[in-house]
Amino acid sequence: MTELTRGAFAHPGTSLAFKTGSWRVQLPVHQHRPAPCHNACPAGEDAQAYLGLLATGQAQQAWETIVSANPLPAITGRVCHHPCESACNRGQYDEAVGIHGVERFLGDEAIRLGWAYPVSRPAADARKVAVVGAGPAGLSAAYHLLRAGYRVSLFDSLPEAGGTCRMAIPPYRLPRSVLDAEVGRLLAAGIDFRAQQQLGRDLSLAELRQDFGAVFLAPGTQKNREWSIDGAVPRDLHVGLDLLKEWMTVGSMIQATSVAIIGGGNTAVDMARVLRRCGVPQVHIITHEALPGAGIPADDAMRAIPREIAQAQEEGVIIHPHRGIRRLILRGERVVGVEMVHMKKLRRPDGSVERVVFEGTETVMHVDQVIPAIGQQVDDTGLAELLHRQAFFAPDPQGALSGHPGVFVGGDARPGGGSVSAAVGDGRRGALAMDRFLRGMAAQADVAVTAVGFEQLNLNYFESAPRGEAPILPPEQRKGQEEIEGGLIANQARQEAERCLSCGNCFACDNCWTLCPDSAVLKTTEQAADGSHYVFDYDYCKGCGLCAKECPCGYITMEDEA
Amino acid sequence: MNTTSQTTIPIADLRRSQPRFQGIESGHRACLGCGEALAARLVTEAAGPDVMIANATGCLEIFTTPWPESSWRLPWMHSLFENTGAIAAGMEAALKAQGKSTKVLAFGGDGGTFDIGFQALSGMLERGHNVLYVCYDNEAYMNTGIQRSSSTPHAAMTTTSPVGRDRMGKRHLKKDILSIIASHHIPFAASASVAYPSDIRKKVRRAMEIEGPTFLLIHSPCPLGWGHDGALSIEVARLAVQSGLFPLIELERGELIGTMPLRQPRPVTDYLRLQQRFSHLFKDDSRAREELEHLQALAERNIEYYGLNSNRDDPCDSEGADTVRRGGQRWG
Amino acid sequence: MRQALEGSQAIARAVALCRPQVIAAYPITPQTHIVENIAKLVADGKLVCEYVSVESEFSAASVVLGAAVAGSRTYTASASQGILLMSEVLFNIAGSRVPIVMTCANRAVGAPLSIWNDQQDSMAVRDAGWIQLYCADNQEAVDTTIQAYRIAERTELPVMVCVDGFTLTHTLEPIDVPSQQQVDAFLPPYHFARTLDPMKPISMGTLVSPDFYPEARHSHHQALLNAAAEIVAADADWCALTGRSQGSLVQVEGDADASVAILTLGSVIGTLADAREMHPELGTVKLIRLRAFRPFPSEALLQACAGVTDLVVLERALSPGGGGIVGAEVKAALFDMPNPPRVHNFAVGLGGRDIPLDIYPRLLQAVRSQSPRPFAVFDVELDKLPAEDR
Amino acid sequence: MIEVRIHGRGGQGNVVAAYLLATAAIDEGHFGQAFPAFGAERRGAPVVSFVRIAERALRRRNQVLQPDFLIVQDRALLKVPGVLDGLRPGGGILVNTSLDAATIGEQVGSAVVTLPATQLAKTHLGRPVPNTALLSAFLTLTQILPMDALTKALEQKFRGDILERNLRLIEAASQHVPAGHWKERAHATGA
Repeated sequence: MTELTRGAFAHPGTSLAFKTGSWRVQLPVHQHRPAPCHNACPAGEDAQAYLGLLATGQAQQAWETIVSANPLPAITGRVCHHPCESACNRGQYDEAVGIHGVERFLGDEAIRLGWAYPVSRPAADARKVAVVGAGPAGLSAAYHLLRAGYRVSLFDSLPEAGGTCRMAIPPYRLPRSVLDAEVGRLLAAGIDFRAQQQLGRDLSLAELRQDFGAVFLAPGTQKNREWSIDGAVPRDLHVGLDLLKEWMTVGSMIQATSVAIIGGGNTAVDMARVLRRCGVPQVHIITHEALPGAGIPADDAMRAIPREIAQAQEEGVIIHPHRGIRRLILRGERVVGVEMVHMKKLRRPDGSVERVVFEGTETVMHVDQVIPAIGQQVDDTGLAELLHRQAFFAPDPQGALSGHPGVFVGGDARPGGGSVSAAVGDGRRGALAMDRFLRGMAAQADVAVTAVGFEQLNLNYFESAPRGEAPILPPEQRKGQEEIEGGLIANQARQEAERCLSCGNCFACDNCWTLCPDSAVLKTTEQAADGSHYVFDYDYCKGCGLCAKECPCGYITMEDEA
Repeated sequence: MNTTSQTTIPIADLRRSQPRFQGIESGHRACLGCGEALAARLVTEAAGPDVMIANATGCLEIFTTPWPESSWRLPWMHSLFENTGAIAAGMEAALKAQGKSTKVLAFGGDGGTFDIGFQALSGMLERGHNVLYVCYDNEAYMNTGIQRSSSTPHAAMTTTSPVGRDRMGKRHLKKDILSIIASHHIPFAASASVAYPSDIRKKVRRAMEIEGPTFLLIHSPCPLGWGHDGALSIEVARLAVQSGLFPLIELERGELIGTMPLRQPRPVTDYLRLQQRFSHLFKDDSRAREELEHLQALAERNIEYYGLNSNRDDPCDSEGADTVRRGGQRWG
Repeated sequence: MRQALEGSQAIARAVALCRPQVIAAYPITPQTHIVENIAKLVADGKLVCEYVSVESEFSAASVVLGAAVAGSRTYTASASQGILLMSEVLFNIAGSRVPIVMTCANRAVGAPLSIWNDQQDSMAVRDAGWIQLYCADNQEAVDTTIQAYRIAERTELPVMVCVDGFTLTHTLEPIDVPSQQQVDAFLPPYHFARTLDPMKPISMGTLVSPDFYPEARHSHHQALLNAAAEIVAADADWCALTGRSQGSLVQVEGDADASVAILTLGSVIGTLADAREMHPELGTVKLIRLRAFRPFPSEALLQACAGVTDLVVLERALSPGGGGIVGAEVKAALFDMPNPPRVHNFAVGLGGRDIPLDIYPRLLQAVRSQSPRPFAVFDVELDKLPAEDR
Repeated sequence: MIEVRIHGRGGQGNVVAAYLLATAAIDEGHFGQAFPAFGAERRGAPVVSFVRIAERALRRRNQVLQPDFLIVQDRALLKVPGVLDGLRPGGGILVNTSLDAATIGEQVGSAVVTLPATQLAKTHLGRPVPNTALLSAFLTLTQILPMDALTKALEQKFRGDILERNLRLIEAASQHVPAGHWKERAHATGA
């Protein structure tokens, strides 16, 4: 029997006997959801995660977090078109977090400080797998297979690994020293690299399938696509990618005074910039697409990286967007000009896109070279049985090639490829699928989880802060192979990391702990098992929802009581 | 997805080892999203354990101490509605007589402060007792079921300032209690808001360091009385500040020495719209429109009078900021 | 040693001897001289304490409540309207079971405005749950004030020491002021078991549901009943120390066998005692004084009334529309007697009306000439009233 | 028991006079009692106070309705209704006036002694406060207490120059009235 106290005084904290949790009709739960940068990354990097680590001074862990998805951050930090930044919620607040700068910083730091890839050498009796093509997709696949414990043999027709990164990306965007260092470190982590082994010449698919448990094919696109205007081609036609490769391997370049490059991708832009570097006075890019910018839908914009386009323009490249070539003006078999016409992609009512040419908009431009840069397709040497005369492979989303168990494909050799980071993602997904295949497990599709939207954040808790910008070489100094974009210094990288809004992830701001009127949020750095730093004490949580509303990161959601 | 929080140690142990002083325990019976419960928790947290509290009659008293339970982990006494200033004065006199340094806090709602307890409060301030008086301002008599007080804002609807054919809610203005308090020439008086916990903490700490009477007015939304979702308590409080209707200011000896600047004041309608007590102002009615304009004018007057609209650091940048930081660094 | 002291001055000295640490008061006639004298003692450094000059009686009571729970011995004093302004706090103090001593310099309650003595004020708060002790003279006021602290602190109940305003407070007479050593020997340092302390925090003044409220009330009632023993013990111990008894719960003087008795509270007893000596021809009369009114000393009253056939109960207050407050309570107590006396209940001396010596023969004449009336204002002059009010 | 009623005006020290007289008696080992007829009067209004002096404890607390002596602090008060009421037969009246007793006696028709107390006070104190001069005269007339008792009572209340002036004042006042003139009357009351 409760005995009345004199004057009805009460003892401290005795209200704990009253469990106000029984009032609750909704309960708060911690729900990790992907940040938009994560969902947007073709390589599958969780930028939010490594930004958080760097912001708390854990640079090496941050790098390890990157390489758990992408083993080539020093490369992708330079050459990726970083869709992560386009998706970044912070872009709607002030400016997107400079994720690529942080990625690059961490990649460079790893090289500078010799951080080891977090893999161990495979056991001598581990199963063997083969990867064909040592471009970003193949390197990524080899690395992830190594992580999974396989003995990996990586074949390439060239003497050095790197693929497109080495062959097609100019050094002013990706210095060879960085490429060599990162690729070298990766191979040294335990990959058996076999150079100058060309499929169909030095080895056959059948042998590979016989000698290895599974094969990952990342041959890239080595064959130029056919190009003509109404069947007409100049006699001295040079294709963009070939010129680029030549320039990068032997340093030679055609001579011209006015060049028209056809295409809107990275090859077109790189080609144009190299031509400028080689002293061509007038370099034009003619493209069906629009210049990227606000309000321009992604499927209408030039596929080249916007900052590269901008830099090209700074360097004097003239871009003619929404233009098509109507006619080549030939004198003899040499080109002396092109007739351009305005054109646009218009959306039909059914959603499909149609190219429309506008009559009466034709103009003529005098050029002495026309260089198509409209893309490549897969060279079917040694692969004919898989390609069936198609330009690209058609694997499933995990890279498995239907009808060919144990054969997986990724990188530029599949449709829709074309970026280094997408290739890295293909390699990772392919490696996972191969692992499951080798274990006799069914393939597992990626589960798409909606990212946290801007409106799910509480922006009242963030300060406006300008984005940290890396130094950039002025156009007049952009000569030769010197890298144009600098990197962030350590402080800048950390500040940039601190700008991350931590979408969908607890960053231990203490808001829920601070603002719960019922003290039903308990803080525990070590004890929370759900990725947060807090636990809800549901004995006392009344379910008011204040914590969810005031969580800056959208990490707390309210659910109906069961 | 986790639907339960897992810990490897018993949650009761975890509760005991929280890295903050817990003046008010869980298990109190405040409404969902109660601004006053939160404000009192923040104040006691910042004030620390060496305090003694005199608490006026009101929600805070009722919901924390239904005998035999108490949520308090501090020496606490409730006496009456209107004598809190005097009870605190007595406590302080006793502690002074005994040579003890324990600080006395007095807690009251706006009814117990602006209205019925004003005389005792004024006496306490005039006599210079070393007491921090905290008024949890929820702008009406909430404990008795939402009757208007002299703190109720103009045009707000309460059960004793209802809306009808001839009335648009409260006819009178909210009493400018802080100016009256400051006129006692006390060392420190300030307004604060639950939407800015660091600012509350800063002001409480400052008051704790002062030997003499200090006063803190904390805007504390009442979901029941204001008619908003409890989840929005902070949002509503924040908008009150950001619209200029509830300026956060600091006064020393009656002189304005600090304000929470507003870089981009929000229209008062952003604040009013969230609350049922102002819903009549959003009807298609010329008087409603006039009252909205009136409230906007009151906010603008505050902004002008206190110089709130400035390009100084915004609240997120300034000292006492409520900017979140990774790892709860704003509390560091 | 006897000293010529004004009542208020004597009470102030008695308070100072008890070493209060916090004093809060608001001036009101006829209490003013008490608090002025205390203020002077503080100003002169003869009493070291926190003297809080509050802005109202309401705050005076509140300050001493706050101070008492914070661990200090306290004192306040008031009268009349001041007591009523305090009344909400008085209930609160008692219900919280906090030991506080206050002096009520009894005064009529307006309207109409009267600054003069009667006991309407303390009677109006008799249900607040305080111990109420009524003093016959200023020596008793001194001794009772000191005893009150011991009673209050032992019982954890507040004590109101009622002293007739002006009649005692403003009268200079010889007073034996006890020594500090005597008081220190009698009254230990203040100790309140439920002192608020950050090291052992408790919550006072909680909300009590219907499940426990009757028990709380019962407990308070029982505490007051139990306090009777402490009142008796305090007076006995004080007498042992100083040689002066102030009458315990009920003071009786005169012939124990007298069949007529007059019952009063407060200072009017002295005038009746002198008058009784002057009128031996009117026969033996017993004078009964209720020193304690709360707790109501039923048992001692019944003993005092043994053999009495006519009991005159004099009131210094009344309950309009009801009658005598003391009379009604006395009658209720006598109900248990096998042969209860006839009770003649009069209000006298309202609003400072002088109570002359000849009231004694007039009262006795009234007792003999008439059967008891329920209640009357004794010295009312009806011809001063319009006809309908007579 | 001797009962004295003192009439004065607010601000003249009427209660002080009563307290001084009773204090002097108590300090001499007698029983004494002094109290005002309490009022809400302000400065200048007629006021009354009472003194009882006895050889045994005084318990009554009623007002003095039938005084043995009246002390009247200014002559104009004699015209105030009730001032002379209840004086016991053979009682004495001490009046502060510069007129002689015979002139006042015509007005009040009784045993009157007069004292120019205000004049004396102005001379010795520099202020027109007649109360201590009247007490001195009263003790000189009745001889119920030695003058020394008043001196001691004054010493409790005053210090320094003001005490010295008062002592000179009571000395001077005592010279103005016939010593022992009311002694018989005073002793007859049993004091």
